[in-house]
Amino acid sequence: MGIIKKLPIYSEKIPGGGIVTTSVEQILNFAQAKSLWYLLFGTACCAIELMCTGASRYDFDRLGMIFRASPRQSDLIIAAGTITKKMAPRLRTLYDQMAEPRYVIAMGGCTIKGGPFYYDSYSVEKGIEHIIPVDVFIPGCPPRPESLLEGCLTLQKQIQQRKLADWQEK
Amino acid sequence: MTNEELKSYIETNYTSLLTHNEAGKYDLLFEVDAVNLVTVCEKLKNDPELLFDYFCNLSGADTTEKFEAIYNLGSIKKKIRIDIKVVLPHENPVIDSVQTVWPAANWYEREMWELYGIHINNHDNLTRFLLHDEWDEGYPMRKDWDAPDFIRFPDL
Amino acid sequence: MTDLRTEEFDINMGPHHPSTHGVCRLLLTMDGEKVVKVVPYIGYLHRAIEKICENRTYAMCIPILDRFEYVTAMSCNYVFSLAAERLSGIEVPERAEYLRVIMLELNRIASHLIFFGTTAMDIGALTPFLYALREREYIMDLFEMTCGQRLTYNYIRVGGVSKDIPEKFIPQCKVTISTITEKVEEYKRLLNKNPIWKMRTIGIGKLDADLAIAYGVSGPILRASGIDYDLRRDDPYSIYDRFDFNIPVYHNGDVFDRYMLRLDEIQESCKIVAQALEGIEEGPIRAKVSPNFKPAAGETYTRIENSRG
Amino acid sequence: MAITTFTVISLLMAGWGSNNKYALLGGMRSAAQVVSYEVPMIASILVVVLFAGSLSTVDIVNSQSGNFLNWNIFRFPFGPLAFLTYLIAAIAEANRTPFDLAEAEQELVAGFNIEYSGMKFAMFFLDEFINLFTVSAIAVVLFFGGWHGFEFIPSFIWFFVKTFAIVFLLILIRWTYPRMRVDQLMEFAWKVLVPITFLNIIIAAVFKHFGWYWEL
Repeated sequence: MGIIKKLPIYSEKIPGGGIVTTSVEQILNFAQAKSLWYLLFGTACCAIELMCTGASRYDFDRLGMIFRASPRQSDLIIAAGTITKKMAPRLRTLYDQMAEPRYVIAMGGCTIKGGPFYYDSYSVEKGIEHIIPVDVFIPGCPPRPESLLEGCLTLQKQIQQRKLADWQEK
Repeated sequence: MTNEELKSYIETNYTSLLTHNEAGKYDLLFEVDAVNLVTVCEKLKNDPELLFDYFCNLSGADTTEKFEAIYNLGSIKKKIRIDIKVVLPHENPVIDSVQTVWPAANWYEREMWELYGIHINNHDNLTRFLLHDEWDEGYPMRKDWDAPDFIRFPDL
Repeated sequence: MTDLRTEEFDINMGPHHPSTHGVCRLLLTMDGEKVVKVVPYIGYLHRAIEKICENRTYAMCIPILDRFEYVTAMSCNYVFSLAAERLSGIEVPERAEYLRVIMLELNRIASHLIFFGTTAMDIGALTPFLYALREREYIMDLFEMTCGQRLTYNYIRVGGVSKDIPEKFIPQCKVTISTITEKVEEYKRLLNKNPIWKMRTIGIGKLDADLAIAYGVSGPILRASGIDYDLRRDDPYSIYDRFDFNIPVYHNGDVFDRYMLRLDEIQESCKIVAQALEGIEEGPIRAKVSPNFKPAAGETYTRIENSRG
Repeated sequence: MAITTFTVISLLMAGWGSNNKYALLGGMRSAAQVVSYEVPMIASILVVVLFAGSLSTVDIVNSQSGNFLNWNIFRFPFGPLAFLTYLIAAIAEANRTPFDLAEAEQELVAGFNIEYSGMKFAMFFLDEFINLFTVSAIAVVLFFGGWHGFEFIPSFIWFFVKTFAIVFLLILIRWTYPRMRVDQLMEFAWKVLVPITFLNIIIAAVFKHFGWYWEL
């Protein structure tokens, strides 16, 4: 990615270089948005809904989303289910192992803010936002498969609006 | 065997060991002294009339003055069930392990040790397994336990 | 070859591993490809539900218990309501009992379908997973039309159920159960004669009867080990004594038997639901229970037959 | 054929080099698997070679020219048998289910390529599909008359149609069948496949010797 990262710096300087940047940007964003491979990370109730979304009726694959088991090979964590304090360091490790650019979807109330029930629990992490940065939140307990699909489409839109210049910062 | 028959059978054969407790609804609830627990359990398991070979559950309770450990036992052949309660003092609660009688008790006892702080004698693997490794905030299931993010509701 | 020096090594399986489905960690000691020793570590999903329930009212506890066992949430609702009802002696209306049985059995089918799909997926076949979840969606439709939720229902309350079934529930439910009964035959055709499936399941994970009892194993796993023990029949609760159904028992206690037993149980559950749909009558669905209801003092411990044991 | 054997080394090195126990197991498994399935695969190819009398693919295809009943797959009884053994060995060679033990998703997470990401992973993944395509193409050349077909369709189209039909078959198998265990896999290779293929060679030799086959 070294060349692509530096591309905007050089191409902006030559006349007409902006076109190159924009088209490269578009191609890369298109490629990323349409083949989001997600990490199979389900801990609780939401994992069952995640399974349903991946199965026959809702069919995740048509969005170009296939699950991978290894964090090295996935672009997206769908944190489905309650993250307990015991699980939180593992989630962080998995996130660190993923290759850039990486995205996180927080699925369900528990991952957003400790859930509708576990706000006073001693062992549940109140939201995963202070463990890993989150791109899309999907509320619900558990969210319906449709809302998960909607969340993924939102993430794809976000990705397609990214600029090459943003890549340098990350 | 109906509940009445079971009650009269136990009251005649286990007079000094088990005392009937009226608090139990639907099921029979008996109380036993902590010192007698393992002998009573062995007898219950091997009694040909009862054959309590099936360990359903072990639960703990904190009544602020005492701890209670409740053993739910069942018999597969006789299709009967019974609850046994052990009352423990609030200071230094210690109970004998029944895992020599039913191996299934192993994890329940570990859980009780971890969440209530009831020490289990003769347990082979008393290690932390539910709470996370750096836990040092005491025993969470006790009634007097408090933590910053624990919101105690007013009594409704 | 025998004096070749081999070394055992430890491998850490989980808490994030594609085949754990839920979170537990197994520390495996391996001798080449053979697992010699397993040390389980649990507690990655310990959410302190008991402590939370300690300072809620009884009505507030029911939705939390949905999350307790999310594959068969109905039975968690039910067992709690049953305990509360037994404590305070609430009479549940007739129609509510029927509705409860229908929902419990439908939920059992849904849970067994998840078992079927994921087991086959872990062994490597993806088709059964897609098939099973396809049929499960029909049941989810029924639940959704009744209580508006797909997974966590909060349907069975203390004293009855929360909502009555809509008009089109009964015809659609009949269609669903007849479809599922047929599809189970299809599943059996798909896997029972498959030599690879047989190689992977027959004789694997044997649990004999004595060991199963000693470790307090319950539910389908106990019955697959050859012990004919089902609380629906042996310690009847609700109105299960009115229905005519068999309890499948298998004797080898290996993976194949557990799988067969669960498929058989799906068909038995379909039978129960069909009978309940015939027997259901109009009437009230809930006894009068105040929202701040507190049962009479006392203790009770209820046991029901859940799909996962 | 020789080149597919080389993949073993890369798999083994990839598994070993990533310093991960899952990857190491995956690498070891795939090495054992590819090496042992090499034998039945080559033995089933030998049947065809015996018939064509040449190792050259052009000669093999030309020996099946003419009527489609001349294809090796229709030369009973050894033709279909050789195809079957070849197909099984080829699936194992290409690491597809039911023999995808090297990257068994539910057992070894992702097997030998667990620690690879980005372009390196893409290479592994593409390799898998190229391998799939190659074994199908070889199957077409050996058993389905290569580029021969009816006159009015160009020969290269025939070749690709047949190849993709076999790729489709392999993908169908991949999503339907459960996975075998590693010891069963090795047992199957050495105790079932190898004897069958060698027996097949003998049968084919006998048939060839006595001329019990048709040439339309």
